[in-house]
Amino acid sequence: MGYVAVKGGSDAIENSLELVEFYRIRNSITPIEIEQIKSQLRLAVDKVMGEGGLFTPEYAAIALKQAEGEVFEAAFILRAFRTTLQRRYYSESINTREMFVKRKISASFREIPGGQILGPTRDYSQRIMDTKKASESTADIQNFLQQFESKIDNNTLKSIKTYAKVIDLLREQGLLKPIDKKENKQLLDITREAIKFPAARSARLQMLARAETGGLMAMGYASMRGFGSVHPTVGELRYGSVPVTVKDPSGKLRYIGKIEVTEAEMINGTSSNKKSEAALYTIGYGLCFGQNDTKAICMGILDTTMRNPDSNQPANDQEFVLYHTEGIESMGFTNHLKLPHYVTFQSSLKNVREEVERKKEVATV
Amino acid sequence: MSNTEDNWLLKVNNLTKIYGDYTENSIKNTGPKFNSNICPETGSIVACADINFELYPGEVLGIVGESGSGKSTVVKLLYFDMEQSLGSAFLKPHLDGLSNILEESNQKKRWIRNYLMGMVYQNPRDGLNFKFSSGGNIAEKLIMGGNFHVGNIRNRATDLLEKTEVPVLRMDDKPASFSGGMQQRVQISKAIANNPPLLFLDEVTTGLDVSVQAKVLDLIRELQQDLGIAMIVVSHDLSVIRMLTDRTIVMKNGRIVERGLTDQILQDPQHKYSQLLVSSLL
Amino acid sequence: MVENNKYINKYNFAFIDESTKKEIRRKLLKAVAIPGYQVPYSSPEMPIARGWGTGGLHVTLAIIGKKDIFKIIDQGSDASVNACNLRNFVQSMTGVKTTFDTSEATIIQTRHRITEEELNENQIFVYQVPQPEPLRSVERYENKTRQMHGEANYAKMWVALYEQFVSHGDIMLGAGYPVKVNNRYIMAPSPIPRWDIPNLNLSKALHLFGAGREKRLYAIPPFTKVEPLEFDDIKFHIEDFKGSACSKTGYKKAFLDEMYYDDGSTNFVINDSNFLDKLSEKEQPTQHENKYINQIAE
Amino acid sequence: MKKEICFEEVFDAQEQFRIVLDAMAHPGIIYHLKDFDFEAPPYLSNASAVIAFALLNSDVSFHAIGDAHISDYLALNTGAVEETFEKADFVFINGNNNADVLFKLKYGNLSYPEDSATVLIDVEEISKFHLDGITEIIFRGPGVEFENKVFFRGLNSEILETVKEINFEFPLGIDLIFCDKNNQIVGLPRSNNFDYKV
Repeated sequence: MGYVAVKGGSDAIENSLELVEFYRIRNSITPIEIEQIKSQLRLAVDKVMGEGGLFTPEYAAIALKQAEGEVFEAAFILRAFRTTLQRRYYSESINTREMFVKRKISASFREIPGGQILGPTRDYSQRIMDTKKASESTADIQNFLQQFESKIDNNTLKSIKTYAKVIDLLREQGLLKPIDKKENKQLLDITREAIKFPAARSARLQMLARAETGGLMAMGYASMRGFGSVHPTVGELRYGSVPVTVKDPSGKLRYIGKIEVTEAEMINGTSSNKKSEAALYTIGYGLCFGQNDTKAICMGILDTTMRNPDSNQPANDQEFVLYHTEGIESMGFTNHLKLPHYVTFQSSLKNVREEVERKKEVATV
Repeated sequence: MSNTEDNWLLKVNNLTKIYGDYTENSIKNTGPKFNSNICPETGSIVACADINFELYPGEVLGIVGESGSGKSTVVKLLYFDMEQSLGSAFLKPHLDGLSNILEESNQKKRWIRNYLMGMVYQNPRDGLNFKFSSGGNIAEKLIMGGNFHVGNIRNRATDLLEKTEVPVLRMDDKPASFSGGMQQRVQISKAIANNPPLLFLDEVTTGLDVSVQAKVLDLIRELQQDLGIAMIVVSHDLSVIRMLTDRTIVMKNGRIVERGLTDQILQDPQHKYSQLLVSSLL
Repeated sequence: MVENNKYINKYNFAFIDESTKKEIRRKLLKAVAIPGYQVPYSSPEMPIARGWGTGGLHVTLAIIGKKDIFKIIDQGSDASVNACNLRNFVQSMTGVKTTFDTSEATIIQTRHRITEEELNENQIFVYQVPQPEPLRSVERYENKTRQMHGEANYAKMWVALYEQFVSHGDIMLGAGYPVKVNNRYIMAPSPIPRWDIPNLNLSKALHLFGAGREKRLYAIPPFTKVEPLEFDDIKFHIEDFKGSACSKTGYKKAFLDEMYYDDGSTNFVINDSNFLDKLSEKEQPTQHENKYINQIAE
Repeated sequence: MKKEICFEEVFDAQEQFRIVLDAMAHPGIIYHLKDFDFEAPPYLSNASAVIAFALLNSDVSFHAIGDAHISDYLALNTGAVEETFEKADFVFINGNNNADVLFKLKYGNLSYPEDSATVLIDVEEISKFHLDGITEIIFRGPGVEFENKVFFRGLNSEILETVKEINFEFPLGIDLIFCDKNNQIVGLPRSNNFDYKV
């Protein structure tokens, strides 16, 4: 049977892939431009980059096109692509205080340094179906852009500076709890070694940054709603671009480009263990690629919950949170159930049939 | 057996457990003299310090004190449930008592626990796995002691349950459905399953009805007489100590304040705190 | 594939970059030095989904060279769709020769079976492992199972077997029956049927296990004692086909697939596709020596 | 010191690794590594250098006893970081070295026993055949069918005694690869229950 049967399997795969291609394009033969995906499906691209763990709008857009818009699948393609790239340098830490801010809000103060900047957000849009989008024309787009760009004053744009952070204000006033001396501050790289538990915070945050947004939201929401005890205040949520630098072999810092990130700093009240100490605030931190408020906020919540281990609360349980919000892994394993399992099933079938026999014998005795 | 200097079973030197950051002064500035076990400088808690004693084969030693005196800490340290801050302990059957058992690897500690020790906790949930049947709980100890024959395991479990007066019919039931007294009996069965030379009993009758208490104490006394196991009995209750033990250590604020033959301590307590304890018993 | 110079479209030999290969190779050496122990590794993403054989691929791609001859099976078959897919991937990334012939292969990757034909000392057998932790069913936390392995504290596992016997009259573990390696570690042999378990014992080949999603590698060196967990009086046993024979060859001493047909009839066929081929062609492949198979009447 | 160019990072690394893997999986069987035209410092065998090139990179650390040139050479060619004995992942020693240094090496912990040193020991000669005045190791354990006997010239037997002591509590321990001047290697993983005779 060897060759013929194997040929059958290979043919089946080939035919299936051909069908995939057919379904992708059969009803609309105008190819979507990568540029269009990058620009008009910006948030999907951001999500794919975040979960794919690679900042590359261009390749993320290709992945989205290839995956017919399935974000999980696209993120997976991007991750696999990432594996093939040599890591030549570790960048220096990005400094979000140097962010070119496009959006910056705080829920904890009415006025903050530099003011509240809504930036591009759908938060206050009314979610009314805009049927005009169905007939949007190139002319409509050009008109809008012309009118919008005429309002931009380049001098004002150039004069935009960086802003102090809300949590710096609290820290200066001594209201933030100092970092626990015993905390594991090792800087790990989860792409180079498997995570070990209890995991250092650096590893936890890296896992969260690549985790699936929906998974993080389920856990973060559960913790706020009642299966946990966190209800933080948004200290600051920022979205914008930050410069990335690496050290060259001579030790000199080199600017290599900008990435866009969303950063959340969530303020939590805390109780103190000792009577002599005041109850100070702690900060839960979230940072992810692109614009993704939900993900950054949920990261901030889960950063806090995981620092307070409690196996009775799902969100406070490191292993539970980190293993199960990893989208690529959970998607793969869920789907592996479709693979044939007839050998394993046969093995269990033998046990069950034997037990049925045994129980019958007992009954007749 | 004579209790000469050399034939001790267990020897404990300077056993100390401190929670939190501590300095040399933490031990100096705590204890009965200060009526506190909290270090005024660092806020660390000295659960027990400077604990020295020997236990002889077949002997029953009582540790008595109020809650927070550190008496449970001592047995938990010796059973490796927590890690000591300072001190050492030697057990004769392990390498002829030449090696500090507290510094052994976890792999070896596990062996010592399985073969040489038993523990009965105040709360049966600490000593029993409520997801397993009571027979399964006894099996756990037997398996860890190298017994891999299900028939023998079930025979031995039957013997133990009979000895501890637990209905054998309930061997395959989970202990969650048992009364508190019966759970304690299962726990005792498990603890003595491998005939260990040393058994720790930590407030085993606390929380039981008085009538049940008496039965459990009788059982322990019988087992001790039948099997000759050396025991350390931790209790806040002097009547338990009186009934079970040969010698007694009195603890307060993490220190030993008095030690001696149980009868002597009960009749003629020397330390003020012991006197208070004894008078409350009368 | 259309050449497109703007975007990267070239891959390293065996897909994985050299520094990750080195990492996997170092971990494999440690795995071999500590038989049955699960070594954590980076487990980079592959273009194959998690749970679909990434761990096996990591191992294969880290060890494979141009001279190797590669065979891959899934459920015992060279023809399974997933085996075809992974074979194509490995072949296109390395250009190595592939084979269906068990005895010809130098590296055999598998999901859920050991070949019926005996392995030799020049072969490496690579397993795709979905759940490397044999203790997961009794302890959910990785942190704790690690400690249990560290202290050889396997009581919970044994009691679970004891309890299965008490309530079901037998140990009810099916595929992936846990084994003890070299008298020390309890190990998940991957979901191979119990039929295959005895063939791990004192095998001439090197067995390497890759669990990609769980990021663990482990190994059984050649000539290593591997025993299924069993009590002195409640013994491990393999799947009992009750004297059934393969409908194509009449052979009884091989793991059989149970087939159901449209007309309501059922019969059995040898599961291992290459073994079946060889028997059908009147060849006589050597089978693993094991007492369980020997007991089956011709 | 020049960077070596004759070791090909994809295919040589793969081929030589496979031989090392075989050696580790078959303790007490002699394997041959390829002879490269290296300009390695004296006191570092070709075989040790090959293993270093095949396995080391900037993700791991090493320590080499003796000649500072060896460290420079390994750092230059592999990118691995030089570390103290206590922290090194790979340790290069000579069979005539004092055995005491081995006590400093990391031997893992019960949860992560693999976090331990791999030791490459350069000896004069490895042989299947008995020669007078040299050390014989009898290998037993995983990877060995019955027992394997190998003779070593230029191997201080105290090293073996020390390894026995360090590897006493399995799974804790260190793993060794003996390398000789003729590109021969023999693996001695911690799982091996060896004896030796002088």
